[in-house]
Amino acid sequence: MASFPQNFRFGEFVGSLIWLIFWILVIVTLVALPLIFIILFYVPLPEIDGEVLTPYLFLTSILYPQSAIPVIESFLDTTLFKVAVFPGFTYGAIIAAATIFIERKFLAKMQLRVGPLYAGKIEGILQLIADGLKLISKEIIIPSGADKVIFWAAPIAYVATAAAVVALIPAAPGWVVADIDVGLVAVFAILGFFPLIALLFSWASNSKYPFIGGLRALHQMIAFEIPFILSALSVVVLSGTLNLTEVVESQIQSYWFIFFLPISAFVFYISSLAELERIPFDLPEAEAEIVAGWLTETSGMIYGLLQLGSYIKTYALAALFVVLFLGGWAGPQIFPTIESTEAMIYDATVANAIFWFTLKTFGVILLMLLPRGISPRIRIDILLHTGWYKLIVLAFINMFVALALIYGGVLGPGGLLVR
Amino acid sequence: MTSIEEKFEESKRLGLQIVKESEEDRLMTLSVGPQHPGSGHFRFVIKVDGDYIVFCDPDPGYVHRGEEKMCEYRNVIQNIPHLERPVIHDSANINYSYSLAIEELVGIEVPRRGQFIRAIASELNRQVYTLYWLAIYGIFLGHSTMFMWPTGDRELMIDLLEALTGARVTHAFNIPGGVRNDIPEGFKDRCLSQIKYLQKRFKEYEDIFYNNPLFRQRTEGVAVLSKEDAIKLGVTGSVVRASSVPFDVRKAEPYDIYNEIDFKVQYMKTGDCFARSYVPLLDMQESCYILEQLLDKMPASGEVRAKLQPNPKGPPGEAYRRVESGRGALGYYIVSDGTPKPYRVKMSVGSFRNMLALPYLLVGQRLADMPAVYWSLNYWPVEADR
Amino acid sequence: MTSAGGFIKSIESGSKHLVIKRFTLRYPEQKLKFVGDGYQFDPKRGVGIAGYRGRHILFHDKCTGCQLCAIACEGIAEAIGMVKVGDEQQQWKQNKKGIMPQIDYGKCVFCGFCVDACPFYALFMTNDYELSAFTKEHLIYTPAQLAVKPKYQGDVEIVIDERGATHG
Amino acid sequence: MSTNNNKEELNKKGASNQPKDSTSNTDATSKQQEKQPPSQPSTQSKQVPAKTSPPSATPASAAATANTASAAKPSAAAASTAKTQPEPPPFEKGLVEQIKKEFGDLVKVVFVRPLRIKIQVEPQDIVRVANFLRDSLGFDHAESVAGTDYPKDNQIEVIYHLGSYSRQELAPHILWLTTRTNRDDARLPTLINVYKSVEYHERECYEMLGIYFEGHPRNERFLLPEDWADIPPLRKDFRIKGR
Repeated sequence: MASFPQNFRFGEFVGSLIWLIFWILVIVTLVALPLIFIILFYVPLPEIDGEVLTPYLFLTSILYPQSAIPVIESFLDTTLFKVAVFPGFTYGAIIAAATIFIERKFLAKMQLRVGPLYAGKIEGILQLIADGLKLISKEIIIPSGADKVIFWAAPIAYVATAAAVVALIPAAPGWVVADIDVGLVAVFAILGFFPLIALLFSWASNSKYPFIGGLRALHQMIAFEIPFILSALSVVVLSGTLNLTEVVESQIQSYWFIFFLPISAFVFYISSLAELERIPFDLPEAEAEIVAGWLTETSGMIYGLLQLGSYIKTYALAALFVVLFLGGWAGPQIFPTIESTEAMIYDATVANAIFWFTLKTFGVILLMLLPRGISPRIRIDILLHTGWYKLIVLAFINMFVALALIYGGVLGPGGLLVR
Repeated sequence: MTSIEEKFEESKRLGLQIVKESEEDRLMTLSVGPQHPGSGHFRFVIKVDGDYIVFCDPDPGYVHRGEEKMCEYRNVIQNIPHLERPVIHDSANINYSYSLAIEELVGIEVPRRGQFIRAIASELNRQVYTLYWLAIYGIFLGHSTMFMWPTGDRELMIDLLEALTGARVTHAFNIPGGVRNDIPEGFKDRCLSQIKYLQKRFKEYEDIFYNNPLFRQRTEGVAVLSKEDAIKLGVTGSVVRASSVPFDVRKAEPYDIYNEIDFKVQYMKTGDCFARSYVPLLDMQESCYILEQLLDKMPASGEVRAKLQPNPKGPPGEAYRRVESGRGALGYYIVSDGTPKPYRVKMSVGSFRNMLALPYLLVGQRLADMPAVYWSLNYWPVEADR
Repeated sequence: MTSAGGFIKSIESGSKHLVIKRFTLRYPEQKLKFVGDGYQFDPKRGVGIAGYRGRHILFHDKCTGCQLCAIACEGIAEAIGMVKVGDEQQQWKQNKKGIMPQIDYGKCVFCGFCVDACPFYALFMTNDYELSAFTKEHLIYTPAQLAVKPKYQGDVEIVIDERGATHG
Repeated sequence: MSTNNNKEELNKKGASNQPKDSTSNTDATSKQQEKQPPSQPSTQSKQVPAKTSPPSATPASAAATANTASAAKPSAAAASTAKTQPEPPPFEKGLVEQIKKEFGDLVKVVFVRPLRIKIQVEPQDIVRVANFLRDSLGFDHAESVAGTDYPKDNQIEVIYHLGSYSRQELAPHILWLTTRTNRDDARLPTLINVYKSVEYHERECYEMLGIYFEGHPRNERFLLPEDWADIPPLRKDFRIKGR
């Protein structure tokens, strides 16, 4: 409502502002500051370069920025940073947001229209923020008879699961949240949760269309999980490891696996489209038949969270494609190394790795966006037929190629093409 | 508590009511419309057994506005603006047969140039309607590009009609006695260049939509309407032409100028969803040739509108005239009792006739085929309700 | 193989459009040009003159207050009502009663039959279509408002060239 | 009707969607006239047979007919038209003679115009006549079913506009099969067993004019709201409010 209330008075408005400031000051001085000091008293302060990081030292870095570098470096090493910022959630969310914007502009260009235009001066670049604000401010409607706990929990679980996949993706040498030896298996294990969440949510909505959508999601997942895993298995055969970082390193030692396993890459690409429920495989959300599928009863930020989750998932699967087939962060060195005696955050190798990784990921994401512009939705029987008959056979063909490469001595330890 | 009988005994003892599971309980009833994204102003109740539709009951009438009753209260000219409301995309055609019937009753003849302009407006409107229909067929199958392209190209035709008639959709242009106004300057060249562009675009549509293997998979062999069934159900327009009945009112009963125009009736043999969706495109291509001929053969000057009283009235009588609209034969049955107001007006519209085929085609199909089958019937809910 | 060919063709067709100029008319910044000044009618010849059917324009010096436009509108939209115009001093010699049409654009369907009905060249239509108002009362145009010639300037038209159609 | 049929079929043979009639489909004419269509997508230029009247002349001549056939009221127009008619085209005359030969005086030919024939029968004969029209003459579908209320005669006229897809030379023709019923107790036998295509038209006619079609499986609401409690709206004594 843009209009002022009838009895609006400027004096009261200023008075309420002053009242607000007063309460903030009271709370800060009486509650927040004592709490901080209590925490500082008990918690041991981090020790950086032989110096204890006291609040005094921390504040001096405002005057002497040079002294802040070790602090930042030590922060970059923490797991918290990895989880929350760089290879973790924030990085994924930013790429997801960029994906949404790129998708809208890309599709608009293909369809001879303009796309978002007015939010933000330049070509509607702030449209996403506007959409987010709109979704946050909307009322969340829960259907009567819905299972409230699951209905609230499912969107959060969806985002969390999507972020958990991101945690396993190495974005640069050493830059991975969880560098575990069974990384690939863990990825597929986590991906297996998504249809379950969809099914739970659709059941909890207590409505017919979501129910059909949830069941379709389950069908789709079962039909495509097997070719998905099989196509990744041939990568494991070539690299000899399940650790994603080592998969990338083995590609750096020889060549990108997409040259040896093009069919597997194709199967992986198709299966990940199905996993992401993108057109032409968006049967669980087919709006012409089952309104919006399992998203029918969502409203407000519940819908926003589910969308955010699905776009983070898009990033995760695109990044997985890059790691498995496109050599991860490998690429020619374009960032100059700066020789300096002083402490520096900038590391040319890492910057290069991040650059190439992001570039390749965006390339794959664009490839995943392309089918939305050119194909209609396919039917569920064709989908199941594709998954069970065609893709599994294709995946097996390329696995035999991979085995032949290993036993023929072309790849693998001491192979012909291993540098 | 092993057998079902024991369970019944137990429940009787406890006073519970137990209902045996019947075949009906396996079915899930879905109400498609009127607030469903895939229905329009229309509702049909379907029951699904697993993924298969086993029951379909159309329930139109959500946009019924009693056009036929309204006609009895207004005189001949005043009926025109409200009669074109059912299909605002095809308003030239829906007024065309009305004008023909009134002309037959009143006994006037349209000047030759007027007949040409009337046919031009009608053909342009057919393009507008069919492009819109095609756009919605695209989005029903999840093809958003196919929604945007025809919608954009439809704008070209709408601009032409705007220059010709003065309104974007509800033209009120084809009236008894001819047309409202002559064509504006430079219309012919503009029309020819835009038709040429549109013909180029049809190839793009075929590339991205009709020849797309996914679209073919979804529509080929789906919901086949055999020739015998099509005749028996009395469907019309592109639906009956897709079932190898080459019936087109423009050819069968040429009205106005159409017997001087050389064109072919486009039809297909298969009768499946693909044929029903492809015949309108063929029709549009044919319509482009018709437009070129019309523009070519049109006399350079002359009257466009027969002199007509403001309240035209003829002797008592009855007339039934039909034209080929975007959705098939569109007929008006008008009874006149000698007063300026018609005694009875009955519209026989293609959508209403094609709706009869919906239950026959939908039963036995998969749920995912529902939008493909439904919209392939060239059904416009507002027109069917009238 | 045919299906693969179909895919390749559709991808080619889709990606070809990434470099074609957009078709969208950016409405508030761009406006379409129209043919002529709007729909007019020549009662002598009994035929209209092509033009856009937008807001009406009323020529006070020609209107005789004959009510034919209101009668024509009666069964269509009932948007035209005849109202008294001006005070006692202001007399038109052709319009003794001093009544002229007042049009309610909340009801008007822009069919233009009132223009066809006017035998005195007094009521025409113009290119103005931007008639939105905040209240229903503002949609009722008095004869004085109808006499104002609207300012409408279209600046773009559809351009068709080798690479497609666009508004420019 | 549709629903019942469909379910039965489904039980019988699964996912088939062939509508079935008890009294279906043996028209010899359709087989003679049926051309083998070329492969799809294909085109065919269809010629209107020369023996029908040139259609370009239709509006003028029809209008002339209407002029000469002027009578006081439409109900009476019927009787006088047939007499004052100019010579009808031979093809239509042939059709009419075939009907006359079969039924004699049971069928009253109201008028014969180029491309339009109107015949009137009594309600009890309509199914027989319709069967003959379908099987022997080749009028294989109904384009519309219109009802007109004549309060002066206390009658309602129902008109079946019959057309043909299967006979090429019949394509431009519309045969108006009419019958009249009493206005107070409007009952007519349904033609649904002869023409499948009248199903929804008759339903509409039932609710708009209040004619009960005996034998029609669903004489129910169709277009009007479910809570419609007034008289059928297309009867002349139903007035729109304020007019």
